[in-house]
Formats: sequence, C-alpha cells, structure tokens
Amino acid sequence: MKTVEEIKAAIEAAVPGAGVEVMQNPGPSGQHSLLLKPEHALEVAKFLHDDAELALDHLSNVTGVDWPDKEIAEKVKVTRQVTKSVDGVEQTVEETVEETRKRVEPGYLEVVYHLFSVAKKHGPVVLRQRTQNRSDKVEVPSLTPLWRSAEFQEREIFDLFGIVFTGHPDLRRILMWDGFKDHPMRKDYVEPDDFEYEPTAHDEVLKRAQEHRARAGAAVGEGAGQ
Amino acid sequence: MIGKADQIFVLLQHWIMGFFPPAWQAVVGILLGVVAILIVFPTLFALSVLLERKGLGRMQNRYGPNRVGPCGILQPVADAVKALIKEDIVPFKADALVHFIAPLVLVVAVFMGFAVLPVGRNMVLVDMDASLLFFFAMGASTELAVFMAGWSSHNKYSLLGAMRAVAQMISYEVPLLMTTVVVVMISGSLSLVKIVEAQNHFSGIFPHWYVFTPWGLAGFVLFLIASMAETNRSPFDLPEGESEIIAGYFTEYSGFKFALFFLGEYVGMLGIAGLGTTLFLGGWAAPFAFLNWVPSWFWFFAKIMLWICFFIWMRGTMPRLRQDQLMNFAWKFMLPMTLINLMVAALWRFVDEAWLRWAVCWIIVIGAYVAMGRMGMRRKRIAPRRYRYAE
Amino acid sequence: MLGEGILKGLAETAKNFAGSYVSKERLTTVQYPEERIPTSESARVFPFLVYDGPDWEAGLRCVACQICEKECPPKCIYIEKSKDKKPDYVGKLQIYPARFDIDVSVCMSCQICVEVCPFEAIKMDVEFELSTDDRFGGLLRNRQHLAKSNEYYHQIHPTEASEVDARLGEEKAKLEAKAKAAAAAAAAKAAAPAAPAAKPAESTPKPAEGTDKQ
Amino acid sequence: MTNSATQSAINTQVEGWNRPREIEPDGDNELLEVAMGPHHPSTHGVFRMDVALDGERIIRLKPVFGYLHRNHEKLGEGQTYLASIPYTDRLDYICSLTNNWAYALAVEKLGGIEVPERAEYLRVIVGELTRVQNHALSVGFLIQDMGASGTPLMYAFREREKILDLFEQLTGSRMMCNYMRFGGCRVDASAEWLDGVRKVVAGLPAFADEYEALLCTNEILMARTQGVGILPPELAVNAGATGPLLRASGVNYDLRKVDHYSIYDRFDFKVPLGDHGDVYDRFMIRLLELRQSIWILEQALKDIPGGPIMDPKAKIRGFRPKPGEAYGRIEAPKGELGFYLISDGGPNPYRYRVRPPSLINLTVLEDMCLGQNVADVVLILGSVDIVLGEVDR
Repeated sequence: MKTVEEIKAAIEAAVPGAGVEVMQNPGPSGQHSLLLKPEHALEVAKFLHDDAELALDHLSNVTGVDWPDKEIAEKVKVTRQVTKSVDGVEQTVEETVEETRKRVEPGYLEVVYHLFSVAKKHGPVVLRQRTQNRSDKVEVPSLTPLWRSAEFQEREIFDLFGIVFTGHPDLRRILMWDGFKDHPMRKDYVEPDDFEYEPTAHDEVLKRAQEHRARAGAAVGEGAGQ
Repeated sequence: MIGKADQIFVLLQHWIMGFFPPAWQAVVGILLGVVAILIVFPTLFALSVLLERKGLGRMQNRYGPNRVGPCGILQPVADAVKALIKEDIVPFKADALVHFIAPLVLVVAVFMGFAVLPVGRNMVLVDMDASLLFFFAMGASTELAVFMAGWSSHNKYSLLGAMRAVAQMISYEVPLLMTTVVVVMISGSLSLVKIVEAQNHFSGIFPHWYVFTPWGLAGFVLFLIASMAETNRSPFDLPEGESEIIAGYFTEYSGFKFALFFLGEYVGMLGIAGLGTTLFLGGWAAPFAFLNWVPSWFWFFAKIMLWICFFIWMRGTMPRLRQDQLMNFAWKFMLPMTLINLMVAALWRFVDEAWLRWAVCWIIVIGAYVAMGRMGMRRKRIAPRRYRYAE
Repeated sequence: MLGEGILKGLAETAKNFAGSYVSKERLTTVQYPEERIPTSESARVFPFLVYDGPDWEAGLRCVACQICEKECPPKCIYIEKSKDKKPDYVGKLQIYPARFDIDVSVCMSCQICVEVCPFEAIKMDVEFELSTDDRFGGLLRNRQHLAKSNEYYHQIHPTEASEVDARLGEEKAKLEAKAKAAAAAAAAKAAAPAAPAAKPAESTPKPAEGTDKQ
Repeated sequence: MTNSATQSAINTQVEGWNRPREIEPDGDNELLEVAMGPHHPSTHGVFRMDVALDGERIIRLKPVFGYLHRNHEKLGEGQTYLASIPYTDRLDYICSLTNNWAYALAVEKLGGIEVPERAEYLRVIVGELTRVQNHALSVGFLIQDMGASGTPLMYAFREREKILDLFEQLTGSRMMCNYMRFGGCRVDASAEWLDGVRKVVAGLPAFADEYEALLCTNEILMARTQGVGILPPELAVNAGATGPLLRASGVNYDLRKVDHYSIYDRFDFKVPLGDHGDVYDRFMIRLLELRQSIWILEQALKDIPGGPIMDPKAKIRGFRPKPGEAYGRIEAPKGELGFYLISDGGPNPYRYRVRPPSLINLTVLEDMCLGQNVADVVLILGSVDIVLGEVDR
C-alpha cells in the first residue's frame, strides 16, 4: 500500500494538472486524505479505480461534513502613530497596541470518500471534495458513475447536507420526505417546532413543550374561529 | 347392540321423522340431515383450528394456545367471539354487494359438497348416482367466491391473490379429477356410496382399500397433493401468501366476514379430506376386520382428522412454492403422472395374473415417479450444492 | 430423488413435535405471569437511588452533583440542588437533591448514570413491571419513588453491592482516620490558645474530572 | 480530457450496471403499480418498495427509505463520546454488540487507545455470539418470507434465546447491551459465565444440523431460491455490497481476514464462498459462517487469558481526543459496519458518521429484483438481511 504522498505523485503523473492536495490528519489514526479539485475529481477517481496497483474498487463510505463560517478573533499588534503630550510638549510617538480583529473565514461543505481495494485488500485511501461555500455554490461532481455504492450515500448527503452532486443519476431526497425544505445535518440547522414535546422532567423541555402547546392551541383556536 | 351404535343417528332421524305426517317426512328427514351437517362440520372446523394451532405450536417448540379453558380448548370459542365483535370494515371503494356475498357464496358452496359424502353406513344425505361429479361441481364454485372477494375488494393485493387462486384452483382441478377417475374405473361407479361399499371387505383382517394397490397409492399421493393445492394449504397457499401479498383475496375482510372465509376454507379442507377418505381410504370402513364393531361414522371422522393432521404437519414444515413453479408442477408433473396412473389402473383392470399385475404396476408407478422427478429437477438445475472456502 | 428433502424436513418437525413434550431444552417458553425466570444479577432496567439507614430522605447517598444529569444520553434525569446542607448518613454536611426526577418513559436503561456516579448513589433496579395508564405522570418517578434501601440493593445485585460496600467502608475508614488525625492535630493546636475549632474534613470525593459544559 | 468527456466515457464504460432502471413489459400490458410497504408483513420493518408489475413480474422497483429516520448522526454530534455508545445499540438492534464494537474501534483509532488482551477476547466472544444469533435469525426470517409458517424462525429464536440469556448475564440487557467502551469492555466476565457460553456453544452445532436437515435439501426451498436474485460479483463489489451478500457472489472479502483488526489473526477459520450469488448461496453462506463462528468461539473460549479489561489510560468520562479523524470498520454480521469520526478536540465528536451495511447492501436490490416475481422480491429482500434501524438511522 502506497503512502498518500506516493499516491499523490502517481495521480499527478497520470492526470496532469490534477492539483491534488494532501490533507494531514493530526490524530493518531494517521488516515491522511487527498483533497481533489472538482474539475479533475472524476478523472482522478477513475485513475484510482482503474490503476492496476491501487485498484480501489470498493468505495466504502461517503460522508458529508459541514464546516460553517468561522469567525476568527485574533489579536494583532498594530503600530500606529499617536500624538501625545509628553511633558507638555505635543509629540508624535509610535505606539504598539494590541487589537482584536475579527475576520470571517468562509465555510464550506466537504465530502469525504473512503476507498478500499477488494482485489488487493488494502486501504483506506481518503478523498475529499469541497464546495466553494455553503449556500449557492454547493456542487461537486458525483462519483456514482464509478462506484455504484455512492448512489444512496450521495443521495443521503444531498438530503442531509444539501450538496448537489452533478452527474448523479437519481438525485432525490432519501431519508427525509420530498417536501422537506432544510438540510438537517448542517451545523446551523434549527429544529422546526412541529412536534409535540413530551413533558419530561426537564424544565427546559417542559417549557418548550408548553410553548409549543400554547402555540398549537392558538392555531387550533384560530382554525376553529374561521 | 353393535348395529344400534352404528346406526344411532339414522334411528334418531327416523324417530324424529315419526312425529310428522308421512307427506312431510321426506322433507323433515332432509332438513335433519342438513342440520346435522351444519352442526357437525363447524364443530370439526373448530377442532381442526385448535389442532392446527396447538400442533403447529408444538412443532415450533411452543405451547400453542393454552389460556382459554382447560389446555386452551375453548380457544376457538374465543376466536369466534372476537370475530363477531370486531368491526366490519368495508373499503370505501369496494363493490359493497359483491364484497358482502362473496363469503356467503363460499360457505354455501363448500357445505353443498357434504350432501353426497357418506359419513357412515346408510348415512348420506343424498345418495346420488353421480355424486362424485356433484362434489366437484360444488368444489369448483368456490373459485367464483374467491374471485368475487378479490375483485370486489378493490385492492391490488386482493386482486393478485384472487388471480393466483383462480389460476391455481383451476389448474389443480384437472389432476384432482384425473386421480379420481382411476377409482371410478376400478369400482365402476360414480356413486360415492358404491365406491365405499367396494372397499369395505377384508382378506383376513386386512381391508381392501384402494390405497393398498399401486395405482391406488399413486392416486392417493397425487390426490393428497392436489387437494392441498385445491384448498390453498401450505405449501400451496399462494393465494393468501401472507409474506408476499398480505392475505391475498381476503386482505380487505374483517370481523365476521373474515371468519366466514376462514370457516369456508377449513370446511372445504374437511370436505376434500372426506372425499379422499371415501375414494382411497375406504370411507367409513374399519381398518381391520376385528374393529368392525366400532361405529362406522367414527372411522370416517377419525380418518378425516388424520388427514387434517397431515395437512398441519405439512404446513409446519414446508415453505411455499412460487406461482410459476406451482403451475409447472401441476401441468408438467401432476398431469402426466395422473395419466400414467390411468394406464396403470387400466392394466390392473385387464391383467388377471395377480403377481404380474402387482409387479408391473409397481414398476411403472415408481419408475415414472423417479424419472419425472429427476427430469424436473435437472431441467430446473435444482440440486444441493457444495461450497468452497477461502483461507 | 424428488421428495427426499421434504421427507427429511417432515421427520425433523415430527422430532420437534415429540421433543417438545419431553424435553425442556426444546420447549423453552416461560409462562410469564405464573412462572418467572429469576432475574440475573447483572440485569438492569431503570435506575434507583440508594439510601443507607432507615430513613430514605436522610440516608440518600446522592449529593446532587449532577454528573449523571449531564452524562445521561437521553437526558431523562432532572436534579435540583438543595439550598441548604444537611448531614448525610455519616453525619457530614452535604448538599442533597431537592428534586430528583427520572422520566422512565425517556430512560433507555443504558446504565451510564451508574457508571459515572462517583458516590455509588444511583444503581440499576430490576423491577420491570412499571406499566401505568397515565402516560406522562405515571412514568415520571420522583426521588421518593426512586429511593430504595441498601438492603434492597444487596438483594438484587449481591456481588456488586458487597463490593460497593467494601469500597465505601474503606473510604469511610480513611475519612475517619483523616478526621481523627485532623482532630488530633486540632487537639494539638487547641493546646495552643485561640486555635480555631477543627473543621469537619471537607472531603467529599471529588468527581474524577472537571464537569463538562456542553 | 475535460470533465464532461470523462463523464461520458465513464458512463459508457459502466453502462452495464449503470442500469436499465426499468425492463420492458411483454407486449403493451398495463402495469400494476403496487406499493409494497411501509406496512407490509415482510419488508422487515417500515420500508417501502414502489413496484410496477406486469402480471407478477417486476418491471420497476424503487426502494423508499426514511420511515424510521431519527438522525442518529446528528444525535451523535450532540453527545459525548461515551453517551453515543448506547445509541449505537439501536442501529442494528439485532446485533448491538458488534455496533458497540465498531464504534469503540473507531474511537480507539481516533484517540490512539490500546485494548487489553482479555477485553479483545471478550469482544470476539460476544461478537461471534452476535453473529451466530444474527445469522440464525436472518435465515429464519428468510424462510419465513418464503411462507414456512414460522417453524425455522421459531427454532432460530429458540437458540437465540440462549444467547440472549448469556448477554443478559454479562451485560445486564438482552438486546441493548451497551457493553463495550473505548479501551476495553464495561464489565468482566466471570468464570461461570464463560462456562455458560461453553455450554451453549457446545449445543450450537446440533442446532445447525437440525436446520440443515430441515431446510438445505428441501426441494421447495431449492426451487424457490436457486437461480433467484443473482448478484454478479463485479456488480457486488462496485455497489459496495459487503458481508454474506458479497461472499455469496464469490468475492473473498472478509474484514476479519483483511483488516486484521482485534485478534482475529489468532484464530483458525475459513471464509465460505458461493459460486452463484443467488438467494440459496446467501442462505447457505450464512449457515456455513455460523459454523465457522462456532469454531472461532471454541478457540476463543479455550485461549481466553486473565488480566484487566480496560486500558487504565483510557478516559471514559470527559474523553477529549486530539483533533483529527478516524474511520474504523469491522465485519458486522450484516456486512461492513464503519464509523467515521472527526474530532475538533471537544468533548463531542465534530462529525459522527455511520456506514450502515444494510443501507448500502440495498443498492443492489433493484438490480436483483428486476424481472423476478413478486414472491421473489420478498425473498431477495430477506436474503439481503436488513434491519431498518440501521437503514434509516
């Protein structure tokens, strides 16, 4: 089994301009991954599938991961000129101040593929694809044409994360019903208040339940009024 | 005394008839017979349901029903009460009239068959010359009821079930009839009473039932299989195959109508068991000469129940066939076998040398069975397999 | 030959039919309400609170540390801490649960509360016949319902309970030794004038880790 | 080569199993559209197949999931690592112990935790017992779907009862065992318990014999299952089928042999393989695997060492692994069960993903069913061996 770097080299030899990046995994499992560029993803995947040495014919797992917009607060040392009166004399002094600056690192959605080889009995090779952002550019190429096992799993990711897989033969919701609007697995998903909470011992839940019931009661009242 | 026990029901009937003016006596006699049938066979139905549930339970290492009454013997009563007090649901889109009469047609048709079954010495409601024919005519009309039920329910599963049922029952009627033809050939009568009479004599202590002859045994086995298919019993219970099409043609029936279907099915089973007993197992004749003192009706019912027990045993063991296999089996195995059996019976009739006809007939029957079984299995490439292992 | 397998199968069912009358091995059914299998020692159904001594309210081991509440996967435990302290069974002043509710309609019997409890205060019961016709109230068990004596605990989980008792006894002995030492020290100090009275050792065993804010 | 060109090249290349999604009916027959499920007796739960029939032949089949969906993965992200373990029990509720195991394995990979030897042995013992009872049950349900009025199923339940009793004695619960922890197992097995296992294991071969006598050569069963629902090995691999489904197609891929996880290297066992890939092969492979599991159990029970059952360094409560990710998988009775965890250093997993074998094995359901009979569909579904708790999560 080749290391990730070797696989990267092999890919780059086979698919010129593939632009594969190695993503290091800092954890003890040591399962490093390869970040694919969407425009070359299918070619790279096809190479991995067909290459005699790798022969990654078993796509075990396809996962979506949501990385929301991150607000990063960092302390930056800023040097600026300040006019101060020192000893009664106005002077311009350079002063270094620490400032907290906030910047928003744009989030993205990620699809992770775990590939194994049934023929060679090795693996995993982890592939990643990223969308450009979390709202409008959420397309990545589907790998279902190469591995049928991605079919349901990509549908599931489409359903729960809202990633659109181009080239998927049958991209519909799979676990949620067709009329459902949101994508529940996203980190910013808010549960709709559409079910009745059972009054448990918890005050918080109890409060939500009471609120819900009050709302539901009001709705029923309105309905009755009409 | 022995004769009295044997004829007790006949004497009872005559005694009651004696209370009426002679012009009415015939009608009263018939009515009494009808009432007797309407009491006895539903009771046997209850008994066989109980037997089935307990027997299946034991085969599956369970107790079966044992809560209602001592050892659960009142379970059928509880079932009946439950069926009666259940809500009767008719699907909104169903053809209400047909939906309503289908179970009635079924029950009436299956009870009609008993009119010609001799349940004991001198105990037959209508002693018809062509009683065998009458029985089959009545049995065939159950298909109508089944199809009515499936069609009127307006349910896709019901429709599938009804289609399956009709196809299956019509297909298996052919071998069923053909197997009875051998009996008619040998006994020379279509009357069930005469057929029983023909079997009711003994060599030493052993009876002359038709099942003890080569053609009779083959006919018996074929009749058994065909009767299972005809009554939709496992392994031929496709029309109600609950794992495939929910409950087949009575998917949309509930409450008492469902109970009627249930009754119809079991009474039909009892009827066909009665016919088989009459044709091959000597009807009400005792199994041994020294047992002649036991009333004849006892033997008849004992044999029926034995037959039912066998049905239950089969049900506890067998998975279900598929529709195309069922049809193949009917037309490519059952029918040729019955035809061969006809030839064997003809041989039996016209060869006089006793040992020769025994030997020849056995050889033909067994040879045909083995050859056809082999051929069928090989054509479908059905065989046990061996498996390889990877280290 | 055609029919061979069927005959074999029929023989097998016949064997089982007969076997179910003679062998207990085959007929494993237990006629439940009349016949009961003794519950196994490690069986777990729903949690209960252990108390020592005769009075359940005074003897509750629980000190309302709320670890179980935090760790409970379906969040079926609700605890309110008391405002005051009261002496526990060894006479130490402790916070006690003013309210301790478990909603057994939510509880999934996973035993994680038992595992994380550092005070051996919550244990698994084997009582499973809790059916009620009141779906909400009837299955919400408060601390009075939940309190069961240590003897009861010994009855249902004898091995485990004696281990727990041994451990608690050890801890208690240690505490007492410590208290004694402290008392001795205090006495020594008391010999010197104006020494403060020996405080009762504040030695509730701390939970193993810091609490996780979720 | 541009992406779309690759796309079309790939499409033509794998058109073989990128399916005709529908087959042609005979003539211009009107099709009967039937929804099999969600409350159908043999969909093994709330599962629906939208079927178009020509007579009784399947023309089109669309599986519909989600009736039991409870967003298990989201629940896992809101829980600590410890609190997720009882939830994994509820995935495939027939084999909770292997679910525990797969999850524990993934967390161990994530946190770099070692498992003591005795704990590994205990895991193998309970894992193989789980496999035995799952295979017995799945075969029983398969025959039940074939219309056998419950007899084989009840025999399977009879044996399963003994195994569940063992689980109860060890873990306290019969089905929702919640037994394994990252770094070992929750409680130690007593010597009496191990004796109990030995006794039950000694009785299992007789059960397998009984099953074989009852079913394996039964003509009706052979006629129903042989040549039905054929899954070609190439398609099986490509569609990610795993477990007995894959091995019945003749592909030698058993994670116990491939991944060398736990201590399976120490046991001598073989992987039975089918040659036809039909329902009968799947049925027989399960029975043969059951026998292999018995053999593994016998070896494990002989060799089990003493010692601790938890890694002393493992922190169960308040476990915060370093940032990173791990994918751990085991050979669960239904196939490859994987857990994919991403940690951001917090007490809860950042991403918690289950790779459900049941769901992915269903990918090929459509291909196996097209052109078969209605009666075969329930059989093929039964032979895939799904549990809806895992399919819908």
